Amino acid sequence: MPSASEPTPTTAGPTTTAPGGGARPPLVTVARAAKGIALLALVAVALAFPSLAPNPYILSAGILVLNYAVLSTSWNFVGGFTGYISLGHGALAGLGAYGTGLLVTKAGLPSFLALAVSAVLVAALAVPIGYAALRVRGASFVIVSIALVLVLLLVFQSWASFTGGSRGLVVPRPFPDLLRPEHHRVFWFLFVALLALALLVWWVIDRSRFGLGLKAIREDEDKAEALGTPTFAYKLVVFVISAGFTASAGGLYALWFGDLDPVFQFSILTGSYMVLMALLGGVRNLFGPLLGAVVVGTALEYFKVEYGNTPLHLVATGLLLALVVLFMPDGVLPAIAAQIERFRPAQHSIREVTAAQLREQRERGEADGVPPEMAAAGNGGPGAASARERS
Amino acid sequence: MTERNGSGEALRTEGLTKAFGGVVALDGASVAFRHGQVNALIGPNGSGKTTFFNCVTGMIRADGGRTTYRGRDITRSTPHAIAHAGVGRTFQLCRVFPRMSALDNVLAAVRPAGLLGQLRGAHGRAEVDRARSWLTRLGIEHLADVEARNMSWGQQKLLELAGVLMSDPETVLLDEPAGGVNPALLDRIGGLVRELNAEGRTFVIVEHNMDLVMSISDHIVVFDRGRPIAEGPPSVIRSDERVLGAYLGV
Amino acid sequence: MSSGALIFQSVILGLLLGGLYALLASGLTLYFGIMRVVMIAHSAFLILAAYLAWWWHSRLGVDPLLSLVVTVPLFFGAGVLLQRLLLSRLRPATLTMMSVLLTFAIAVMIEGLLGYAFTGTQRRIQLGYGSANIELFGARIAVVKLIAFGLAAAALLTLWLLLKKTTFGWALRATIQHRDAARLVGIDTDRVAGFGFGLGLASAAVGGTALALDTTIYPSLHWHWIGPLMAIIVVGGLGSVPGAAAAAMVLGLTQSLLQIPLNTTWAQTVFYLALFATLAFRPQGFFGGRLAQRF
Amino acid sequence: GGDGEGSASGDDPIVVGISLPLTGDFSEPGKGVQRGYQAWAKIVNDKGGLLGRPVELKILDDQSNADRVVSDYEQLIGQDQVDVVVGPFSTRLVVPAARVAEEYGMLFVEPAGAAKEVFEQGFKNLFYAAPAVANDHYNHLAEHILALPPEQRPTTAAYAAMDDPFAQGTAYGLKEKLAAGGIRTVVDEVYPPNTTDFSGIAAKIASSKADIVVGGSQYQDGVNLIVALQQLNYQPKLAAFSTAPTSPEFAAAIGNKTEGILAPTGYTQKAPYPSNVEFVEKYTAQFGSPPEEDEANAYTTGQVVAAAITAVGCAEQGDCQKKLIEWVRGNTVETVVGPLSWDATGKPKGAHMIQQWVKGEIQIVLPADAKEADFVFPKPAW
Amino acid sequence: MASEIELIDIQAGYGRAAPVLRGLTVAVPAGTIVCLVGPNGAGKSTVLKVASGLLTPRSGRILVGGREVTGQGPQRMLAAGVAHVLQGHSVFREMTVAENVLLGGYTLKNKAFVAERVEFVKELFPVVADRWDSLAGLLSGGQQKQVEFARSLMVDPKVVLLDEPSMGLDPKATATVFEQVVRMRDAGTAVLLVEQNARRALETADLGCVLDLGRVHISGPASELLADPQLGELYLGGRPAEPPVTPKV
Ligand SMILES: Nc1ncnc2c1ncn2[C@@H]1O[C@H](COP(=O)(O)OP(=O)(O)OP(=O)(O)O)[C@@H](O)[C@H]1O
Ligand SMILES: Nc1ncnc2c1ncn2[C@@H]1O[C@H](COP(=O)(O)OP(=O)(O)OP(=O)(O)O)[C@@H](O)[C@H]1O
Ligand SMILES: CC(C)C[C@H](N)C(=O)O
Ligand SMILES: [Mg+2]
Ligand SMILES: [Mg+2]
Repeated sequence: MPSASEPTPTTAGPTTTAPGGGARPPLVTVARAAKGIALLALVAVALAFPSLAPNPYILSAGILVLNYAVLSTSWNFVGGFTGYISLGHGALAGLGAYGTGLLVTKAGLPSFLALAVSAVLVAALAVPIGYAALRVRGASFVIVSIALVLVLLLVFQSWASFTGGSRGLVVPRPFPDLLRPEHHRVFWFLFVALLALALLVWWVIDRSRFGLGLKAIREDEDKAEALGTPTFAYKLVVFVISAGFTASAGGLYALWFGDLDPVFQFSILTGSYMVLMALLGGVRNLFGPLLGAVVVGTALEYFKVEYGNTPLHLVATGLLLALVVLFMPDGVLPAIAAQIERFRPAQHSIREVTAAQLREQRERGEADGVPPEMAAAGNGGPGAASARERS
Repeated sequence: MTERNGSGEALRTEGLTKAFGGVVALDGASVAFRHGQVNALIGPNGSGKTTFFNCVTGMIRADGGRTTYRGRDITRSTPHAIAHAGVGRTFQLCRVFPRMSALDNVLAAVRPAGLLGQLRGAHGRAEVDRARSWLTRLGIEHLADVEARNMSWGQQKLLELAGVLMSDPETVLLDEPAGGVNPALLDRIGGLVRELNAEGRTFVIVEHNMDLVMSISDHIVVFDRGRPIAEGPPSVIRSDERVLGAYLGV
Repeated sequence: MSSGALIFQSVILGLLLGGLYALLASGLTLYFGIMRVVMIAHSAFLILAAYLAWWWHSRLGVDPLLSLVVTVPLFFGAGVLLQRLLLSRLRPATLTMMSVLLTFAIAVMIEGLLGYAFTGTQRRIQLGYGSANIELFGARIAVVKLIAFGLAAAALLTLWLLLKKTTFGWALRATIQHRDAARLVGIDTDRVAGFGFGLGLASAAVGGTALALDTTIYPSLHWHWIGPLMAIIVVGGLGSVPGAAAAAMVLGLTQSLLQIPLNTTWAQTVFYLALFATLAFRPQGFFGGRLAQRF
Repeated sequence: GGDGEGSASGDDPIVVGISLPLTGDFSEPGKGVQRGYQAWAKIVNDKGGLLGRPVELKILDDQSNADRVVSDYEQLIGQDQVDVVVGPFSTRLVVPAARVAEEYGMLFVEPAGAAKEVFEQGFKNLFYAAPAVANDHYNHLAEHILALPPEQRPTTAAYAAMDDPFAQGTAYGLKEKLAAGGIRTVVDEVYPPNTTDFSGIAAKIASSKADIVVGGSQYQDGVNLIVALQQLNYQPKLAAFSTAPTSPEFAAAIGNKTEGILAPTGYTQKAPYPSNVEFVEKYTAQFGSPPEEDEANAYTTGQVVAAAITAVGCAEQGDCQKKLIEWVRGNTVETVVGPLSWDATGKPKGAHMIQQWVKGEIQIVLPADAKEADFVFPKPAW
Repeated sequence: MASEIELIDIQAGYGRAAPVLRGLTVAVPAGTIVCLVGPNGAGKSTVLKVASGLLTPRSGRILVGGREVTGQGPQRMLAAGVAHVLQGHSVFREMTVAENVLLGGYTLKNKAFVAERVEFVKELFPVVADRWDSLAGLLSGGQQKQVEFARSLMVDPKVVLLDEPSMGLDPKATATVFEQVVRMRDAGTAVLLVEQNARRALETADLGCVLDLGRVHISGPASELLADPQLGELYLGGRPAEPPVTPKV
């Protein structure tokens, strides 16, 4: 189920879909079965967690992790598919949260209607934002995304009459009669549902032609455009989808948490946690961001409980991010996959043949009627293995 | 493939102009390429050949002039729209999607229609079969699952070509397909071009390798300083004095 | 109530602020435009230097300006190490993106360590001449601000001379554009790239000290600097030191003047407006040039 | 970290959960509050604890961060199972913290949620352990100014307040009264909590040449604003700042140019209440200097909780908390700031005093019956 | 005859992967052009990288002018007299043509000599003079190659390593490049040339080396290699049906 375009140089490639790939090695079937079991286990854990949590605090920490998981999965719509690294997704979550809060308090909408309307509004707002931001690439895009957070922070701080400014905004409880532990339980399931929806959409896109076009953008945008992919429209669509999910997560958080403060809603740190989590798990992988969120989110809570009085959790976060960037730029899941790869018999996918052997083959081939053509066009030779190196 | 008219005009430009700062890369270039032919575009370094491709395919916007493809004005069209209209291209410095398998590289060239088409699986049987058949024709079928960045220069060149062909262009623009490619391989690229041409595809090839150009093209356009200075079949071009002076340097 | 005097006063405050922006933005420009590294941690180092100046003053009672003797070489060394040990390990293909994340991580670590060492409490150097001021045509100029401006100007000039008038500047740019080719013309690329980074951080040391003279500092303060600085280098044109300096002066001045009709927070949005406007109308910036995409 | 030393009896301690801004915007007053709680625990334990059980403090640092304060109380109540909780410093943190406590059904007595917003949230469990709410802090000053003879009375005023419910509450409480009394507002600025550059605001105030400057400040922002004003050589006739001038660090922070600066306070070390005498003495012995307002507020909080626990006879989560809440609502508690009682929203019914820096020392100048020194007006140059 | 540069039994590769060169030996005597040919991916560029110190071999020795220089970086190699023109595009894209060319003389102290060389390359490649102040990255592909070659002409090395110098060049510029190669050889420089324009290169070269799968497959006088019909088909491509139109040097 994870991404079909996972870069696994020497395996049978897109195992799930390769037609006519000959008999599938049993290993692949085992792997699929393992994946199925893992998925079931995941669902079971998600449903059982509230009953397993020893106290409401653990449950609330779990909700925070889930919130991170939804956020980084949402981020991954843009970051994973198109390769545009946005450090500013925190702003979209903040907009979703404030949108929900303001719709409840100022417009008097019912909580969950407000959440939905807010998500739609943010998605709509993402059209002009994306229109401006997606025109630039690389470093400029990162800068724009950072600027988005900072400028919204200023606006939400300054426009106090509307947003409550630095004094914050209190979002009324959707279930005012629930005691806190019950309240947590309800929101756990709401977050699980949102996460499932985000994962499902990501999965659908990942295997679709739309998704392949997005990945082409990530690899070489001009080339994709030249091949006929309407790159700008693609980027914009996926940005809007991402914004919608991010805003939903922000809105749900607002309903759950109840207190909004611009400094936290419009923080670069939020956006960078999303990046860190997605990167750690692996941006090309359906469950990468979820895994990253579980690891980082749990670690963050753990640090807070253990070293609560010190800002060492920041150091730990930074260290983790640095290590990931330096040593695992593709994420944990691909790194694990690569480790497993090493235990398989080495398959040289690029044949090593000399030009003379090649000619022999060709002659033989022509006799058989199979055109080997330029089979070893520049026989990759030694490059086969070396190319697996990250270059 | 749509119906192919063997004699019509494929690509035409009128007074195409492009200047970068003080440098005039295209200076009112008016060229017409006939349909169903192998055309070559040659000229000294910096004469505007790549810029011509870039303008025609919409990658950069010309300052002035008009481009039509099969009678349709595409001067202001976006690159993907031009690709949809049937013009495919390769790049001078070969460009593939480095971290995608060869198969995905080729599949990425499929142009889905409509919302449902977008959401259909990328690895549908029909497409995969078609993609594999292109890889086979280009002799890199065994590399289907290899990431492009792990391939040699020549293989990447072939892969880029496979991708472009997968998008089923009527007209293929190739920018220096021979650069850095082993000569033994080159013979086969030439053969392939003729083969595809026989199927009805139009080619416009920018190339400095005169042996290749002379042996495969029906029609040659010579550029100098951003505009054509001569055109005709190889036999004519080979003896054209302006060409000898401007390009071959004798 | 004379608004003319207020405007004049604001112009002076704006110029003084702009000078500091100019120095800091130039450091960023150095990594960014010349070395293709997005150095998010620049302002974190700035705050670090400010803390060191504060610490130096409050522990040893020595004037913070003297801390430069220590911090400048220290930061230079740190820059060299940073480049050699960390940044040089990134893949060239993804250098720009990954350097954002890596330097982001460094910024967060610095923030955390500062918080650990000095707590999140706001600190301020208490100088005897902290509120001393001189009069200029009715406006008042705080002595500390003047000193900060002088420091910034001197450092900026040095930086510019180094880049323009020595082959070091050339070697630096060549190194980042094509490392192998640079090595082949005889450039010691490791050293040059390291020095380039060291230089950038050294400028942060000067800037931080200048900053510490007249403001409160706290570990997360760097977030407030990073935005305006990023905006400045984009407006100035990525890669151009004079461009960054000019943009910094203009924006600093605008910000200061906008504070008259607006409040401080709204006035800050000028940076982002300028950033968005630049990207919309002139993505290559208003001063420096950036290489257009070639196909 | 707790402060359970001196637990004479071997009984299970009463764990008091607290989250405090030990770092960040509110760290200076936050640390003051911490000292106040510590003094309270020590004094209680030295006397044998509550219900025979020692008191143990569990303090977490919320870094002046509203998100953290919520998860801190969540952790204290849900995970650490503390017996009672008391409040953090500052309105901005008190409100979210109080909600957690309420949703767990806990009593929430707090030392520093003074803004009127606190009492508009509909909390049933919250009680502010100090004499008056923010908007009333300057009442005595306003009366005094408006009572001045017309030729002496200032005519213009400049206000700058942090975007914070408490800080704005104080400044605007005064502003309303002065404006109603005919003193024109010439500058009215609001700045976010993390502002560090005050030169723009200062320039506006200085060029307005306002007679009065009022700062709605917490701590560092007040210091910064004063320095920026001094750099521009602005000399008002009256300068009042909330909270900052009462801090022990204040004088050094602005280079000892403090003369004439005013601040409201709810507490004086010289207050005659019996528990205060004990508090000042024992606090001074423990920390080496007499307590200030923040310390006193924390101590008061402790006193209120202690009174409730002693009266009700229990201290644990669950039904006991309901009884504690009931008790506090229905009774008056003798504290270091005098007898305290609350209305239905948890608002106290009392008034603040005004202090002024006179001859290098901060002294009470208003109201007249409590004064330690004479009110100096106009203020000498700084 | 003593060789100016000698690579002896070189094993080399990238990262931890299998070696690209597997026991390769090449020697280039002074005043000689040795041409390396071979299929794409055979390891030709790798040989040059080892020779110029860009890539440290895993084993084997490198001698320059008889002196052992194994393991030294490009800076030291340059000082020892080895210059290398990379394959593909290696101009400093965001520097002007002027800066590019002058950086070619980065190690030179003698200003007069630099000025003299500048004049020389400007004359050789008109584009260098015409576009002196424009950014190199904005030039066309072939123009960039010309600038690169001009840059390498700034110094006067003992050994020149050329990696497909004619790729992307128009016939005129190709002729200029080959002329310069011959001129260098005549001045006593040792030239190691990699070319896919193999027939042309072998016609110019003295010795030829066919590289395949990281080893020297065949080596010998260039003219003999050219005459070998089997080699021709495997590595040099079939003779074009029509006589070449490119002018001879
Ligand atoms: N983006 C650009 N900015 C500035 N000048 C450019 C740009 N692109 C091309 N040029 C200039 O336009 C002219 C034509 O360039 P072009 O790349 O079209 O040449 P070409 O015919 O493809 O040459 P080659 O055979 O060397 O590839 C050159 O002088 C080049 O310097
Ligand atoms: N930087 C690199 N990292 C890993 N492998 C590499 C690298 N460069 C080259 N290779 C591999 O080493 C082998 C030899 O490459 P090399 O560039 O020397 O070939 P070449 O003979 O110059 O080919 P071409 O004619 O295509 O330039 C190739 O298979 C290639 O895949
Ligand atoms: C008087 C102070 C203790 C009140 C506190 N600063 C607040 O924000 O409410
Ligand atoms: Mg070209
Ligand atoms: Mg090569």
